[in-house]
Amino acid sequence: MDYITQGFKEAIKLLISLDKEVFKIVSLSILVSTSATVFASLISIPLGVYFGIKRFKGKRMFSRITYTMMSVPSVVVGLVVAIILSRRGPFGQFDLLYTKKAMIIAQTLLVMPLVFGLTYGLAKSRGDIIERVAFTLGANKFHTVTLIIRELKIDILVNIATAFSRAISEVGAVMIVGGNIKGYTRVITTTISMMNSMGDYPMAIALGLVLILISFVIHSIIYSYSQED
Amino acid sequence: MDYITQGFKEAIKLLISLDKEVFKIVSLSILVSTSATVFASLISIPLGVYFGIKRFKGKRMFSRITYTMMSVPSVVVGLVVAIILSRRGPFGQFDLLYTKKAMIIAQTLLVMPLVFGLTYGLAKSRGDIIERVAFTLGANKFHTVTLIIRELKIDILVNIATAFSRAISEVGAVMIVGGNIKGYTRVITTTISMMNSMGDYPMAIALGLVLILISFVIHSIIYSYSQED
Amino acid sequence: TPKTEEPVEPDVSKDVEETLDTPEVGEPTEPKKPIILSTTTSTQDSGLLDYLLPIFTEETGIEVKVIAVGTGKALQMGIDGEADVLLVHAKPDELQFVEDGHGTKRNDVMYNDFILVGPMDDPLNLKENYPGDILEGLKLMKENEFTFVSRGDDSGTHKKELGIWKEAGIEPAGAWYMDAGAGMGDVLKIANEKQGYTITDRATYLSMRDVLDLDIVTEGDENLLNQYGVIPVDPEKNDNINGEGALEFYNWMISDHGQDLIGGFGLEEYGQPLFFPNAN
Amino acid sequence: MEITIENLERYYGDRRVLYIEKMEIEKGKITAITGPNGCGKTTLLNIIAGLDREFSGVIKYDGKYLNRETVDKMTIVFQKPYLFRRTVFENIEYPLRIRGINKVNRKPLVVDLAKGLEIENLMGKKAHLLSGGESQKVALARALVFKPELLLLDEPTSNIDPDAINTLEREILKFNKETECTVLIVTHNMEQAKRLGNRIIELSYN
Amino acid sequence: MEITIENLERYYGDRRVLYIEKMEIEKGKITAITGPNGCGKTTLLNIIAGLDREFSGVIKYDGKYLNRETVDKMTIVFQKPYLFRRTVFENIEYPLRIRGINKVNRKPLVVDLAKGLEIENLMGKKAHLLSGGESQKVALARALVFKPELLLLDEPTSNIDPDAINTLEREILKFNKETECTVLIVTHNMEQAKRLGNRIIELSYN
Ligand SMILES: Nc1ncnc2c1ncn2[C@@H]1O[C@H](COP(=O)(O)OP(=O)(O)OP(=O)(O)O)[C@@H](O)[C@H]1O
Ligand SMILES: Nc1ncnc2c1ncn2[C@@H]1O[C@H](COP(=O)(O)OP(=O)(O)OP(=O)(O)O)[C@@H](O)[C@H]1O
Ligand SMILES: [Mg+2]
Ligand SMILES: [Mg+2]
Repeated sequence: MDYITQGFKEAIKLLISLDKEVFKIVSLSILVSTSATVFASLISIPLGVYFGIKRFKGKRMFSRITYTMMSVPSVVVGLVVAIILSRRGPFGQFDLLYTKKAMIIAQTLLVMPLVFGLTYGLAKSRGDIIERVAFTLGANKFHTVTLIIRELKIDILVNIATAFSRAISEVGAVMIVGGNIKGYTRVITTTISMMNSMGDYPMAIALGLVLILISFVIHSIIYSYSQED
Repeated sequence: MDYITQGFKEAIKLLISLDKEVFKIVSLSILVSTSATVFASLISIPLGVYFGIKRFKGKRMFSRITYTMMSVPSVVVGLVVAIILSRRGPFGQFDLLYTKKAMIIAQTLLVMPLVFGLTYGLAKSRGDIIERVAFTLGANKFHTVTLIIRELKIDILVNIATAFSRAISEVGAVMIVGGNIKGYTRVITTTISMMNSMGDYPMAIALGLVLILISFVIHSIIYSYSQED
Repeated sequence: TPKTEEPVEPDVSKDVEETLDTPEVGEPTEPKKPIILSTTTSTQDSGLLDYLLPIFTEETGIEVKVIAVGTGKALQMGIDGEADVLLVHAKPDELQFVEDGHGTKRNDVMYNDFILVGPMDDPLNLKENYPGDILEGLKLMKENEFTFVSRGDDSGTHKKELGIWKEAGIEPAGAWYMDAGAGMGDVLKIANEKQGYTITDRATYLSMRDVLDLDIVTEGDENLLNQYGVIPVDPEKNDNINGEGALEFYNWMISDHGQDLIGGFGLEEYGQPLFFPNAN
Repeated sequence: MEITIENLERYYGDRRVLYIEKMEIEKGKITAITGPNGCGKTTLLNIIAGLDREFSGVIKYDGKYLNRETVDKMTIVFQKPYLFRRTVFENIEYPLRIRGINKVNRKPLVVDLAKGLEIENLMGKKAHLLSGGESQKVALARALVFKPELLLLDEPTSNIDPDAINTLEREILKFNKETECTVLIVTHNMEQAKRLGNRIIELSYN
Repeated sequence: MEITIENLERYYGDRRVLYIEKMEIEKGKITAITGPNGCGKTTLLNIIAGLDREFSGVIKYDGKYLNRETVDKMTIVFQKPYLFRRTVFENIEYPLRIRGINKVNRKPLVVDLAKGLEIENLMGKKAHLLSGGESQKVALARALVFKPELLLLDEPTSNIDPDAINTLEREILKFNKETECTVLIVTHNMEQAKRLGNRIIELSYN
């Protein structure tokens, strides 16, 4: 039980000490998850809106598959990316496995369906009326998609925050493709999971708290931005 | 690369063979995640609606914390539950650690904030008008909450599906509190992660596909139900 | 293959007074309270436990729940009273564990051996120059600053590896020394991708050989032997500990019968034993 | 129910959108409110209904401040009605159901009202798919069914066809007479204000 | 734009909500459509606007089937207008912006129109917070600004106050005259239909 209080104390110590190694781990976590979220959003948001408002045959089936893909386990994504990037795999010559780039690729693939699915669902339920209005005012597909993104800005921002949180808190994919190599690919969650298997509970909880804090800051930024509206 | 095709083949074989051990693993996964989702939903949906429509001081702060809690990493939840249920912990006498019950408890705690947050956000953005109408018709708090749940039924169902998917695809919490004990607490994701460390890729991918299939079935059921409306 | 003696004839007189009516082989008994065995991933991943435990359960009526973790965590679980019995490999720590009163006693059970594996083309030519001398190999590694992947997870294997570096008089550090903080299988895969060297237990390497482009470079050195011990956790720690079951497991593992079974494991699949029984 | 308003002010940001120094709404009478777009009519109705509490000033209902009982006895029909995603019957029945009136007794009340407003043919339809005018009629029915003592109507016939307007006005008058309910109706139609109102109040910009 | 309709049918489930054997809408004229609630007026307008394609029958625009160019040249003002979550100015300017008209040229067009409809005072406000009548005026302005050749209006003055109705009608007439735009207006107000319509079509239930 006192692990938890001890964890709090350690967390505060960690944050104050600005220990170089911890700093490296935390900043790598942020770097990897931010890059992945940005790449995934750039691709998935316009596509999600586009397919959300588009009427086409088999849209029901498409919806089901979309929602299913949102929950592909991170270990599976990690595994597939690892196989593709490994020396024996098709992209073996780039020597990407167990690097930061591999982690960004894996997390991008992990959150792409999430961002797509969330945007798709949003556009499907609330984009319809906007699309109708845009259509009657003479907007083409491109205008319509950008209009809907602007109109649903707040909800889309919340979705992006959700994706970021998913990325930074997942361990399966980064562990498999990153390998938790000290100084290279060690991020918060892989450290937590290592600390846990080493029985160092207070440190694991401390890092967990740091992670929650990062999430909180991101949500606060987005939330205060959305309040301006 | 052919791991992936091999994985497909293995997956089909697995599903056809109805191997007793695999069957046990899959059914335990479903049991644990379904129970957790049901418990979490029973608690979090009414509360989420209630707080979503309630006006109170500090609601902004409350929102930020809520959204943050939605993304608490599963390893942290697992760790905290493990500490509390451990023999030395406050609930030690019940001997719950490394049992199915512990896994259900951990996953319930993991998805409770998720269901709460999703319902809260939904009620906040779309429950307002319903609450106003209910208020003017003389509804009390209880009537209002049940009315909103009924009106937003479809979206709430989708949220429940999301929570189930999160539960069944996470590995951090079940690994720590369940321990991946063969025949007792071994579920799909802990098996995948073990297979991956053992280098048994085709089997890991096969189980990943089984997991995706389960998610697909759940989403299809909910989707077809929501279409009746 | 490592140079090892035949499995030692166990001394029957040992521990007789503590052997609680060990049942005859094959005679099923009433189910008893299960025990929690905390052990290292290598015993689980090699398949040893899948092979041994069903036999143990059938013979004693005690079910065994295995929690496979690093040795560090396994010992911690013992200290916390979360496990009933431990099967681990970090002898100095184990002795300390018993001395501190966390365990009632400890006995050697078996050993396996570690090997140094590296790229197929063996860039340091260790296989040619030092096929049986790990210390010289590590010195060369350090001189050339050649990539070496370490478990770095406080596991028994990690502790063993650090012990060997110390023996060689080297402080391993620098960009060439990768601290992976991961399990054995993962570390082998990392070494494979980075085309570096690593120290691994033979069982894990053999079971993953097909997916790796790594070869055995050094083996058979005294320093590479890896001793496993069994320790029943002090039953006084809390009311939930199954002290009797733990003792029964302890005795079974070091009994002739248990030792024979251990010695026979892996013969069929790999043509060589993976663990060498040596209870005394 | 009698309503007295004093020094009522409502701001949105810096802009005062409503100011009423003094207003009395007589019990049991129909008061019509008119005024140009954006003068604050909807704002006033929302405030009286208890939906908007960010005003300053004093409003009293039968001499008392707003309380739970008052809320139970009054209702409002919005300018843009919101109907539940259920059948029209279930929509109209809802206020009775939450008041614990049992099923057998609910039905005749709903059916009677539907006859009066000539919407029997809509009863089985999903309410959220109705046309603009149909929705307004159903929203009115849902408000009348539990016999409130104060009825607030925000342009309730704006999308209704001329024949149906006659029907609705007749029903509103009948309801007012039978139950002695106080009615406050916002309308842009001066003819309608004159036909229905015992008194007409004209709001203007503040 | 001239519109010819033949054998138009629209079903919701089993129910036929609209049937028009033949109808011609004359080019450059204002046609008023009236009819009881639920007779299918909104349905008809949505179909002509190209928003609802699940009908059977033939509709031609200047003798041709609906195509991208036709869509660009017509617009509809909904019964319940939807305005973008931006300022009123940005709402009205939107159709010009997507047509690639540059900023300098857009402004006078928007300002002129706002003057005509007497909504200059609303220009800087957030459109989604406007009152019912204000929204309708802005929606009309947004429709007129790009000078469509076919204008479909679904009860555009239902929430507008009497003075403003005069203003709006005057502007609609002026617009029709100046641009020779074809106008189709649905209204429940027979007086308005007579004031505006070169021709009045009365729909009835099917
Ligand atoms: N949430 C809001 N934020 C800012 N301004 C608002 C908000 N709601 C209403 N307003 C403004 O307050 C004024 C009064 O609005 P209200 O809806 O009460 O007008 P109204 O008299 O009902 O008009 P109408 O006849 O058009 O329905 C309007 O100018 C409107 O733009
Ligand atoms: N999505 C829908 N599903 C089922 N029925 C519908 C749907 N939309 C409209 N209807 C029905 O079709 C009929 C015609 O509707 P429409 O909106 O065209 O009427 P309208 O003539 O515009 O009426 P109003 O004057 O009240 O606006 C109505 O009875 C309505 O209930
Ligand atoms: Mg109004
Ligand atoms: Mg209509």
